[in-house]
Amino acid sequence: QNLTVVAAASVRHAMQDIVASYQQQFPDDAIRIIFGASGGLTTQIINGAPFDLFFSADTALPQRLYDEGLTTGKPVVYAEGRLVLWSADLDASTLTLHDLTSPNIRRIAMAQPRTAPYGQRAQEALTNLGLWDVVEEKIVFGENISQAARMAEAGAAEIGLIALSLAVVPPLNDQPFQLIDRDLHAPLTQAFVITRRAASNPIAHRFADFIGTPEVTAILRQHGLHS
Amino acid sequence: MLSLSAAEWQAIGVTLKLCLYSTLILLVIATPLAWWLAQRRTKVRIIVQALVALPLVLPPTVLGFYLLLVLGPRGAIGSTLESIGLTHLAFSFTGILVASVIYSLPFAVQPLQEAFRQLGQRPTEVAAMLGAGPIDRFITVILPLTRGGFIIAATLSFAHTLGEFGVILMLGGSIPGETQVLSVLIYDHVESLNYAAAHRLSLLMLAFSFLTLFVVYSVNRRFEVSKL
Amino acid sequence: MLSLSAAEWQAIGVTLKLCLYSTLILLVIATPLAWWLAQRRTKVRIIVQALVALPLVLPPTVLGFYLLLVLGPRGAIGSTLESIGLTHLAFSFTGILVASVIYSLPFAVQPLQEAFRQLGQRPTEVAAMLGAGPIDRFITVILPLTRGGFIIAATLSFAHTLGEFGVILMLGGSIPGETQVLSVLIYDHVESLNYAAAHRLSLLMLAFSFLTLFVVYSVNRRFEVSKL
Amino acid sequence: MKLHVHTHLTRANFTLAVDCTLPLSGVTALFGRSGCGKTTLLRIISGLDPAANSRVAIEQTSGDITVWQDSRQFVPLHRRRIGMVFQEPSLLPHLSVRENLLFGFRRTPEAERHVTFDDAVNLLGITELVDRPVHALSGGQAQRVSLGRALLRNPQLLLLDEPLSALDTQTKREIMPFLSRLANDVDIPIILVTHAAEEVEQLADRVVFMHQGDIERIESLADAILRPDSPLFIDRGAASVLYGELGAVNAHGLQSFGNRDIQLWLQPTGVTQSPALQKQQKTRLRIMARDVSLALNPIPDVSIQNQLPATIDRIDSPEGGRVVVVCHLQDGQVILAEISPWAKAQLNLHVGQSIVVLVKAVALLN
Amino acid sequence: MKLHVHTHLTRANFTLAVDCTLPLSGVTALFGRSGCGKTTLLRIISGLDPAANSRVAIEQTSGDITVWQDSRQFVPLHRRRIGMVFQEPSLLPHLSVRENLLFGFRRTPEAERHVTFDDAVNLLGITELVDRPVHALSGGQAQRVSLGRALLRNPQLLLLDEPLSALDTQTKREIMPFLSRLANDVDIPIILVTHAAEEVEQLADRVVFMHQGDIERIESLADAILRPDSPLFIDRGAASVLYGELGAVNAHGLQSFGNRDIQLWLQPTGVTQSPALQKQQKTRLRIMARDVSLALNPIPDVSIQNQLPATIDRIDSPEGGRVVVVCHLQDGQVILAEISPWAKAQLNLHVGQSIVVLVKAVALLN
Ligand SMILES: Nc1ncnc2c1ncn2[C@@H]1O[C@H](COP(=O)(O)OP(=O)(O)OP(=O)(O)O)[C@@H](O)[C@H]1O
Ligand SMILES: Nc1ncnc2c1ncn2[C@@H]1O[C@H](COP(=O)(O)OP(=O)(O)OP(=O)(O)O)[C@@H](O)[C@H]1O
Ligand code: MOO
Ligand SMILES: [Mg+2]
Ligand SMILES: [Mg+2]
Repeated sequence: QNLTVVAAASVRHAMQDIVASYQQQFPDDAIRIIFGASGGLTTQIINGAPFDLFFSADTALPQRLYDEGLTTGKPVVYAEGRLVLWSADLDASTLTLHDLTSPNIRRIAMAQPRTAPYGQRAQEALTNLGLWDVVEEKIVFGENISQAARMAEAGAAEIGLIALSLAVVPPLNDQPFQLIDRDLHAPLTQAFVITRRAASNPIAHRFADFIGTPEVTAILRQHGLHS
Repeated sequence: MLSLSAAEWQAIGVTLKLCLYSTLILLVIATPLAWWLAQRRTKVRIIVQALVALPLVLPPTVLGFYLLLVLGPRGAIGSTLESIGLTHLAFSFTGILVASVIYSLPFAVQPLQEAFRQLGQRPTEVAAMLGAGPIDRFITVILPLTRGGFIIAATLSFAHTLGEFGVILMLGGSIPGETQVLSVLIYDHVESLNYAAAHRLSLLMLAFSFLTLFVVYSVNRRFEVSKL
Repeated sequence: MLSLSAAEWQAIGVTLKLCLYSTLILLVIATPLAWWLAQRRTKVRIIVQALVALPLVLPPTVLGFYLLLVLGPRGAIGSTLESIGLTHLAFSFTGILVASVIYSLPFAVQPLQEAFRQLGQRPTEVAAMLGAGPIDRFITVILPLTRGGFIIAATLSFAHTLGEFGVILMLGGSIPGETQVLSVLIYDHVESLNYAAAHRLSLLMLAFSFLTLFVVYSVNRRFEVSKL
Repeated sequence: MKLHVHTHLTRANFTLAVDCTLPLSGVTALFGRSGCGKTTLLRIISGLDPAANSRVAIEQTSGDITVWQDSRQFVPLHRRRIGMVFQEPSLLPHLSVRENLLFGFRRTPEAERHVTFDDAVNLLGITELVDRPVHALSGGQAQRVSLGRALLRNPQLLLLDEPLSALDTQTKREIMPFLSRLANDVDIPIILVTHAAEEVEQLADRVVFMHQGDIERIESLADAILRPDSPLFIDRGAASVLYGELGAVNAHGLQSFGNRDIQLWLQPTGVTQSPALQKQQKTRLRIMARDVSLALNPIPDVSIQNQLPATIDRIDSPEGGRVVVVCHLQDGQVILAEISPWAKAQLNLHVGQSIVVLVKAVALLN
Repeated sequence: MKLHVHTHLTRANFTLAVDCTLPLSGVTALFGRSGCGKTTLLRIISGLDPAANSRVAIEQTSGDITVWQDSRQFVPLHRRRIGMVFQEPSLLPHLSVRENLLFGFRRTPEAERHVTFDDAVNLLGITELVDRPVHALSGGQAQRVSLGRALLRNPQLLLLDEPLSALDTQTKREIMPFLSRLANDVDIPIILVTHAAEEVEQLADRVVFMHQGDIERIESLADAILRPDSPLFIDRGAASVLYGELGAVNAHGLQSFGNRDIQLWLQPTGVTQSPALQKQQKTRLRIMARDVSLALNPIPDVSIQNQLPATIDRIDSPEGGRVVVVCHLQDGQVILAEISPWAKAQLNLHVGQSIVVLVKAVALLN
């Protein structure tokens, strides 16, 4: 028997390290990881996808699966993301959200609020600062947070409002970033669920248990996913 | 049921503009290219023909990414544009238009090329002997006789641009009123599990497309040339 | 540079299989369909022709979504399959094959339809008078004379299946060795900002496609029929 | 063998209404003005235009009837063993000349392959063309290949739509005897559409005259040639027809023709010697007015042996400077002579005058 | 007007080597066997096949030369004002008959529109076809529309590649005089490819004989007709040619021909009355052997006015039962007569014998 873990693209690097670490402890457990957009993965699970564990980029989607009775239990929060300002050309660490109004900044990349939690939170932060209406027309949207990161990385957008988890790994980690105050938006909590089909899969439960260990917490923190 | 939000109306506008423009541009570009390719095959022509089909081979998002690299401010084309005082093409309507054109080029070129090849020399010869110059010939003889090819090229290009969102998403940044097209909106609805909205927009798009295609094909039938 | 990972080799295998199968299936399905559509146009034919083009109009992911709804365990087709003891088609190779076929159908049908229409009656009449039955005629006369259309249909279908990932991603779930194709891998590499890997795979795919197309077009040239 | 065709086909400005039985032996010429429906009729016979309400059936000599088409059945074209040459060049463009020629041959049962590849190629003078692609042929070459292809199908019925129209006289002369042999010796009936009177004269056993979608009449070649108003000879001026019986061939190789009152000698030809004609009591000759001269008295010592006393009934002077003199022979039959106005003046010809008509033997039956 | 053509074109099995100057007035017939290069030559003249190393130029009567093609220039086809009828039916399939007809007309300067739509349509008998789509035409109808389209272009040069091949005799007879008028009265030179000797006789002012890619000779129609071995008349049996001078037309409408020793009377035709021939000292007549009879003595009171004393040189008996008698006239010229073997026996003909040859006037120059 083996385990199929699906995870939001935004936790890709952390999840790869977590699985590697898990396999050191349980080398006989065959695990494969598939990454995708949280929404898409949710749709797939609803429609019978053979996935055992789902690590979402938010809590709403796992909650929805739970509500539909497709999970073995309630969603479990495993991480909290943070937003950062990141730029390929500017020193983002010296900038604040208010600087986004500067005419030097022609384009701001962020995730699409309609689909991505990071996009929603970024919009909340900007709205709370009263900046949303001012900068809205400069904003370009990525379908997900990694696309937004790519836009910034390519220099096409002068600055990006992206996930901390992306700013700390290559190729973005050679540029400084500015953390966004977590009080400016609702928390970016991320939860996972065990799907119903994995109810009797011992590996699924073993892996779920492993998520709570300090090792994993360390890995997550390393990747900017403070929990 | 079809009460649409402002964003959706805006997206419809952008989408139609994008599809029309790119179809037109494609026909303008593809016609001479296909004509040239339809001549006696040489190695150069075969290479170009193979190159034309390549945009198809890359996943659209990836193609969009590469286009972003090239058309963005740091890319070869984008930086050249900037240096002559223009703006680069990322996140602009022009940018996604360029992208759509590149992406749909094979659908326009190949049917036209085959139509021209099938046409043969005789009608052109006849028209020339009857006093028609090159442009005259093209309009009065070649165009009507290869209309089937043009219809296919146009409908495939149009439909494909309508449905494409990967390239546009990456390069366009989904800016409402500028680069946010209907397909992106539908995609968003699906991603955010807002299925009702997705169904509504999909249905709208399918109905519109079906009607358009139905009208185009019906009109085309009326002008169809009987073959021996 | 081209040392590939096991996952990549696996994806190459799945991709080639998918492209070959879907191209073959497309040609088999599209040929009679296009033949039927190429006959004297009636309202029914125009409707079918417009329907054939519709898969293009939806964004691939959205199309994949609807296919998932239909082919998955809860869908009309999927549940029927399950009820007769088979497995539903979502997240299986068969599923993405079905999806690719549907998605690329217009690229196969339309060029063939035009090729058949351009062919006219005479060659078939001649062959029949010379004693060739329907299948014989198809193989010895229609096929060679519409080869251009077949080549276009096949190359567009192949290339399009090669590049498509939206439908496959949604319906297939990117399961290694089963539904994870190269385009999904490249997309994945780009998503994880692993550009080096993305570039490498993209280049590989482009080179392979270019070579394939070059060979196909070169061979096609040799058999090309001169038109008057 | 006989061919029954019944059809009623209506087009915007054209109606083809045919209900006839054609004897299918030798060559049947289909003759008629452009647009009268010849090609359409061939297409119905062949099954290419399976017009509704049509019946096409072949009656074998044994009396067996093979129905090709009626309201209940339709034999597919490829089962009919028909060879067809289309009016437009219709070679298969993706095949070489050789492959075109062999296309039907290969699909013919071996036992039926009477005409071989070499036969056809030699006959049609296309030996050097066999390895060419068909687009590298001239118009006449393409037509010959088309014909060869139809012949090599070794069909049970050959439908030829103006197969010789693009050929030069010499090539035609080489091909025509072969077609004739094919029809008469190999027994492949031929229906031939042509506008050329010479082709009809040299090939046909009977002629079907079509006019605006109708079959006006079906006649044996002899009858067709002999009718004074035959559309076949519309460009050859006036003609007259004499009735008589064919006699034996004399020591000098000439055959007698006539009755109690008149006698002519003519060069025997295939037609005059055909068993059918021999048996007939009465037969007819066609004499072009321009091959007839007039004399006041019989002329001795001249190579024109056919000299018949006659009486002038009328003298016409159509335009063009020629005079047509209408006379009757001793048995009352009418003969026309075309002479110059000067001759008329010199001989002082007038109605009621007794004269002698001189007919060059060579003009008879041709 | 003259046409200079120089070309050397090589294909796998065919070489066209032409270097000639064609007088461009009236009708020039291009005559030659299938595959000899007629179509190819027309295509080079028209510019459709812009073969390398070719030179095509028009020399106006004024001496001005318009170069259509040489190593340095190439006048595009649509600027040449050439009317062309292709050998294959080549109507534009997306246009109606009317639109096909008017395609070139509309592109012709108004001042040049000598042939009008109604002219062409009436002449060609296609009034009822003008509103049809072209696929609803029969073969001959399509050919007529093609011809009409070329005429309506009102070109400076008409190139016709077998334009009448699919037409019935009557239609041909209606069209030919028009072409003749076009060439001679409206002054549109015509180059006409044809395999039909009658078309050449009735239309052509000169004949270009081609053979395997070469121009063998360019002759006036008179010369072409008169050559005993002319390829034009390969199917009409032996013939002889007489030299002489054309005289005046007498009161009876006949024209004299001959010299001191011999005199014949013939029906005047366009050819005999052409100013060119009138000026010529010597001209020639062609006489088919089968139009010549023999008599032992001059015959009075006969409508055959041309009676010339002659002496038998030779008596040939070719196959087919006919006898050809070779005689010489008083001035030494040779004339052939075709008679029956019986006549030969009856007249007891032998070499050296003095006889009289009878020539029906109608046989002359036709
Ligand atoms: N594309 C080609 N390639 C090679 N040879 C060719 C090509 N077209 C024609 N030929 C050859 O060139 C020669 C001349 O052809 P052309 O068409 O000029 O003949 P033509 O005199 O018009 O004959 P026809 O009376 O049969 O139409 C022929 O022997 C023909 O086979
Ligand atoms: N598809 C069509 N639709 C309408 N009328 C047609 C069609 N095809 C032919 N006709 C008409 O039918 C008549 C008969 O045509 P057909 O081709 O049988 O003539 P044909 O006797 O072969 O003449 P030709 O000697 O010119 O080839 C013509 O008047 C023609 O105009
Ligand atoms: O699951 Mo996402 O791609 O981080 O929205
Ligand atoms: Mg016809
Ligand atoms: Mg020719």
